[in-house]
Amino acid sequence: MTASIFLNGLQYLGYILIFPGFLFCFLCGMLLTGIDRKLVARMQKRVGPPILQPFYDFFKLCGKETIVPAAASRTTFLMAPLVGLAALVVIQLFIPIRGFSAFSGMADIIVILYLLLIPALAAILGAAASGSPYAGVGLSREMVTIIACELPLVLVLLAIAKTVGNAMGTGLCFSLSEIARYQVENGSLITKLSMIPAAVAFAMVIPGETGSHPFDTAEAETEICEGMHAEYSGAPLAVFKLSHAVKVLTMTSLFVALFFGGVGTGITAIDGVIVFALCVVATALFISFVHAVTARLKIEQVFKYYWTVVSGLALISLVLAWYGL
Amino acid sequence: MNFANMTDYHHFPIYAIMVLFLGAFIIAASGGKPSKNPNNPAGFRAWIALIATAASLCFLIALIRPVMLGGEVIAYWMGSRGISGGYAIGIALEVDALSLFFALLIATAVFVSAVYSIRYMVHDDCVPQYYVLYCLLAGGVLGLVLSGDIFNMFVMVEILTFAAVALTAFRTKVYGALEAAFKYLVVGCMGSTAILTGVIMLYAQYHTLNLAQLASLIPGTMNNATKLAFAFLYIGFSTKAFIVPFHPLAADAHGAAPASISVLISGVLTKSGIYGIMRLTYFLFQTMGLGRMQFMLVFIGSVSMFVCVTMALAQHDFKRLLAYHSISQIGYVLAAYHAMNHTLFKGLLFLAAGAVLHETGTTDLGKLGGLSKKMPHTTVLFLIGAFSISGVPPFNGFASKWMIYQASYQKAVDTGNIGFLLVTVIALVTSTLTLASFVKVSQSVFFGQLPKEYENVKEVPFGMRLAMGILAALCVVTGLFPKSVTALLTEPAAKAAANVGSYITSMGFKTSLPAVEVSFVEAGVWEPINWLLILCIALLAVTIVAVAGKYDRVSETTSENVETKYQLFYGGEENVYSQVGGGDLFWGFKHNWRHYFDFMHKLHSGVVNDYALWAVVALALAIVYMMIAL
Amino acid sequence: MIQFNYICSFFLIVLGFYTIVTKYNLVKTVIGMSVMDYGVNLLIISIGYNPGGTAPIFTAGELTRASYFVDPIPQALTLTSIVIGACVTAMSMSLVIRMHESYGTLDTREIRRLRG
Amino acid sequence: MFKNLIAESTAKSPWLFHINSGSCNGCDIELVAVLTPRYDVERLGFKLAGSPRQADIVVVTGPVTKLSLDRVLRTIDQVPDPKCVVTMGSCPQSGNVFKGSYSVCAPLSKYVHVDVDIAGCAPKPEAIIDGLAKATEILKTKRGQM
Repeated sequence: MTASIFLNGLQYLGYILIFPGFLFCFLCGMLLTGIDRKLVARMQKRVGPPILQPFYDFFKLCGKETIVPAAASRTTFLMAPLVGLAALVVIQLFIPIRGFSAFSGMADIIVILYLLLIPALAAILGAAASGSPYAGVGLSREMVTIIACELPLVLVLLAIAKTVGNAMGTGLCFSLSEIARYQVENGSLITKLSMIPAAVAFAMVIPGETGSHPFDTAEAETEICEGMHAEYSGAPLAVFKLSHAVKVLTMTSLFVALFFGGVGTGITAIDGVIVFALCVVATALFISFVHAVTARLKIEQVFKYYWTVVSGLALISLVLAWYGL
Repeated sequence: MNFANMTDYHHFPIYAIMVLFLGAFIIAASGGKPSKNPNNPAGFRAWIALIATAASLCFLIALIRPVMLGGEVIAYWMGSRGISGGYAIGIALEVDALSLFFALLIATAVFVSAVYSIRYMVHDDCVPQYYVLYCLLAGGVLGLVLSGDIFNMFVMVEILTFAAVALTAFRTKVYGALEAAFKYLVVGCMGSTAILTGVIMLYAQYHTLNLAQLASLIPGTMNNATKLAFAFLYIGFSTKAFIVPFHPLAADAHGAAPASISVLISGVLTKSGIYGIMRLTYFLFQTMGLGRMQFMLVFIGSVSMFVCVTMALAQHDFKRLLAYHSISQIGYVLAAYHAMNHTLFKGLLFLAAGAVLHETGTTDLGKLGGLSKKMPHTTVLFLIGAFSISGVPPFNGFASKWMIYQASYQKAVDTGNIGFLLVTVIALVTSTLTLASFVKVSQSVFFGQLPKEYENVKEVPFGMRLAMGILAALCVVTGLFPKSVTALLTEPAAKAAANVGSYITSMGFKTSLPAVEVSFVEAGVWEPINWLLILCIALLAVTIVAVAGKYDRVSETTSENVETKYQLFYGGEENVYSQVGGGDLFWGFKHNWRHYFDFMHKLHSGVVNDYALWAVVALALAIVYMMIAL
Repeated sequence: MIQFNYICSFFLIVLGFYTIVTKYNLVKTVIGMSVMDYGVNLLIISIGYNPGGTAPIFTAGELTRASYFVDPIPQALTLTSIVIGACVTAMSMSLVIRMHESYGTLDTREIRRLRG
Repeated sequence: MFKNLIAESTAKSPWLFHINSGSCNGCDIELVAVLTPRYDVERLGFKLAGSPRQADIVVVTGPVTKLSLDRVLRTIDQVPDPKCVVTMGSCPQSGNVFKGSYSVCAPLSKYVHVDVDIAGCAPKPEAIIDGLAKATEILKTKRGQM
């Protein structure tokens, strides 16, 4: 009895620390970022950094000195990156990979929506705690970006809940694992007419959420000195960079889990690992593509874009879902 | 009357009310001479107020077992004059789960605020009189929610309006306090008149003032006069709840009143209005198309939510911003059972604002900054409140908002009403906007740079931190155990609201209304405890790695000038005081909405005539809606 | 003829509203509030009126089935309401005096420090 | 093991912070040219950082005018260790054509320890890359000594 509890505990600990927890997030997130940088470089006809470059950056930053400015609130300043990273990894635990999720039945899509706020909030509070006016401007922009992304994200998630609920006959379905199971059994959501605009909208939200071009106004390094991270150096900065990488992974795998959960050959092992990984990489490549071909927008343009174009797409999808298409 | 009879719990409601009025009387009778103790200018009177509020809270807690768990409805006839010839002759107190739910909230807020007041009011004069009004206000609100008599409700409304107006104007030197009190009085008086008109029109129809009897008589005898009465009553209680279009009054009153009173205005007064509206819609007028009424309430709730949250984003004053948020959250309350959490986190936030005001003497967002270094405990407590109100998991605001999203979307799907879908979207977006404005507050008050003049600011006294700590602890606990809280408090209250029949019969009247079974189905899943556990493990893992890797290593510096190294980076310039904060933090958002903000700014003109006009228009619209839609 | 009372009372209430909304003098606003109050009082007392009824004052023995009197409850309500109305007037006048001291005017259009 | 890893990574991921201390913009353009597709120093892991807190290598261009001296020194102070100071172009090394002017404080080495000088007016991109590569070596040794 005690042995089984112990083993169970060990299993969950393994989930948290190794797969799909920290180690997995660390490796895959970093790799995705590396691929992103490489692809952007190739699209600009450059050789580009090695794919392992984010790892080098991370370890270098770990070896640097950490400067806590005299004006900063020390505890908040140092704890913010850690909390953000932990919260992100926990979200990754909830995202089902082809029906498998480490902790299923603990959070639904609306909860995920709010859990996604925590890392951003941690970054914002850390920036605020640093006392730098650059960070102040940066956090203001980051918050506006969050508001901008929220509306389309909400509409998309409601549309998904309605579509899956319709198909399952329950009216509504908020549970992530239910959505994943539905897709495994009945094919991907993307095959539904109503979900196509939603998928496009969600794909447009990912760069905003992760702060990549053209929506990286919050950390515009050329105008506001890296914005929120202006005063961060050394290991805390490394943790922030890691968080960013994990966020890319989280958003892309959430996208895949929501829309492409049913793509595959039918063999669970292959689907679970290879197809899912391919989908995630493909999504990441799409984001890199957008990154490479666009220039940074102004913050009010970011807001306008999200609340008109992207929200419009999401709204179309919601309307279609409402009428059962 | 023997002692055993006196300790019967059926007497507890009247004890809970009377102990407060008695406290007010004793404090008033003891004269207005301030005591010599600089840390407590009211002397023993503060303790009397504290004991009175604590006793009141205890009486109500003792009622949880029979009323909440046992499902009993306590009917208490004053002077033992009950029903005669089928008509209620005496004045009754009537406590069902809904009343008790609100009463508990009120008593908790009043008690915590009393704890806070002792050290908070040290800078003021006339503090004994403050406690008189304080006890009157508390007693009035408690009387309102426990009353079973509609005219008594009106009297209690007047008492609490009076005490609230006087307390709003209490700091007469504060910028705009008199003006705020006067506006509140004028519009509040219009509201009271509306309530009285409604009451008397009901009396003319049914010749009774007892709530239960009215509830048993109204079904089936609905006519235009009762609809008119409902419109009057609804608008009257709306002015007390400050929902749109009465929100500017709340903003003015909160900004001017002492923080301990702001807590009562937002956590207690608005609840009394909400309670009145709920009693009306669910008990008295439950046969007049509940679906349409619910939709109207939810619609007005959403408008309140959105209008007030955007108004809050444009504010420059800490307390005024909180005031608008208070009303914005009242929108959620109207839509569902968010009331308890609202009282908790809103109280906490106002107390934090009061702490800032107490130490620095200002609540202007443009002047403050960097207080987290000087007031670390207040900062943490404020952040808990801010996270709660913004609906960040795992705090209590999230738990209740999350239920609201599920419920409203479920409702939209079940009824096919697109309006409810809109409500879900507005609620979700409002939540993010709330977060945004609290990011603004934390950036402009607690983080960022510390202005020179606040370098000697100290942490607030323990008594004030204790009061905030109680509320913060409640916020966290109710956030972590939403299911238990639902089972213990909100579910009985919700069932009571739907179950009019038992309310009427337990008072001794006959009714044809069947008993209703309410069941709660939740579409989503959320287990905060497990989530928190995982988060803690994850955080622990990260922290261990970080500490082991000398996360905050500071190497031997190679530069000669250590000071410059730890200065902020200003593009190479020497450090100057520069604080990003105040009203324009979210420029990117406001720029896109500039026409809306300009319009709203012009609309909230601050002229009392305009607000009175809004009240009249609202009354007219309510009458038209009742006449046409029902 | 009781209808005349009802019309009159609602006329008074509306007149009160009108005064509050259109008059920019604080004292006139207070007067408007009082007028509104009187309107409601008139309404209450009219509702309790029974044509031909006597005053509801009886000793224990006098009250019989045949007694015909006006409804006493609205009269009690009116008393309460009048007391409250007087308090409102007193309170608002005291506020008006303090405002006149600190603002130096009674014009509501100038007493708008709190807005937006 | 980690120490080695970190030292290796330090050499592979040097981030630059560029300070213009009154330069004629020639060197600045050349530095940016180094990042363009033709020379692409990003393949070596170089990146322009936005804030001195994130930088490893500080590149100073221009003759260090009197007004900018204070700013340059303060910014260099604010870079966390291990760090490398690189002067680029002849100006910060000798003052170049501005030498002797009342408002020029060059050479920079009078005030802080300079690790690498990249000579030229303006230096060729190849020279810049060479200089920066040398700086990364120095960075690695400095890291090893920490």
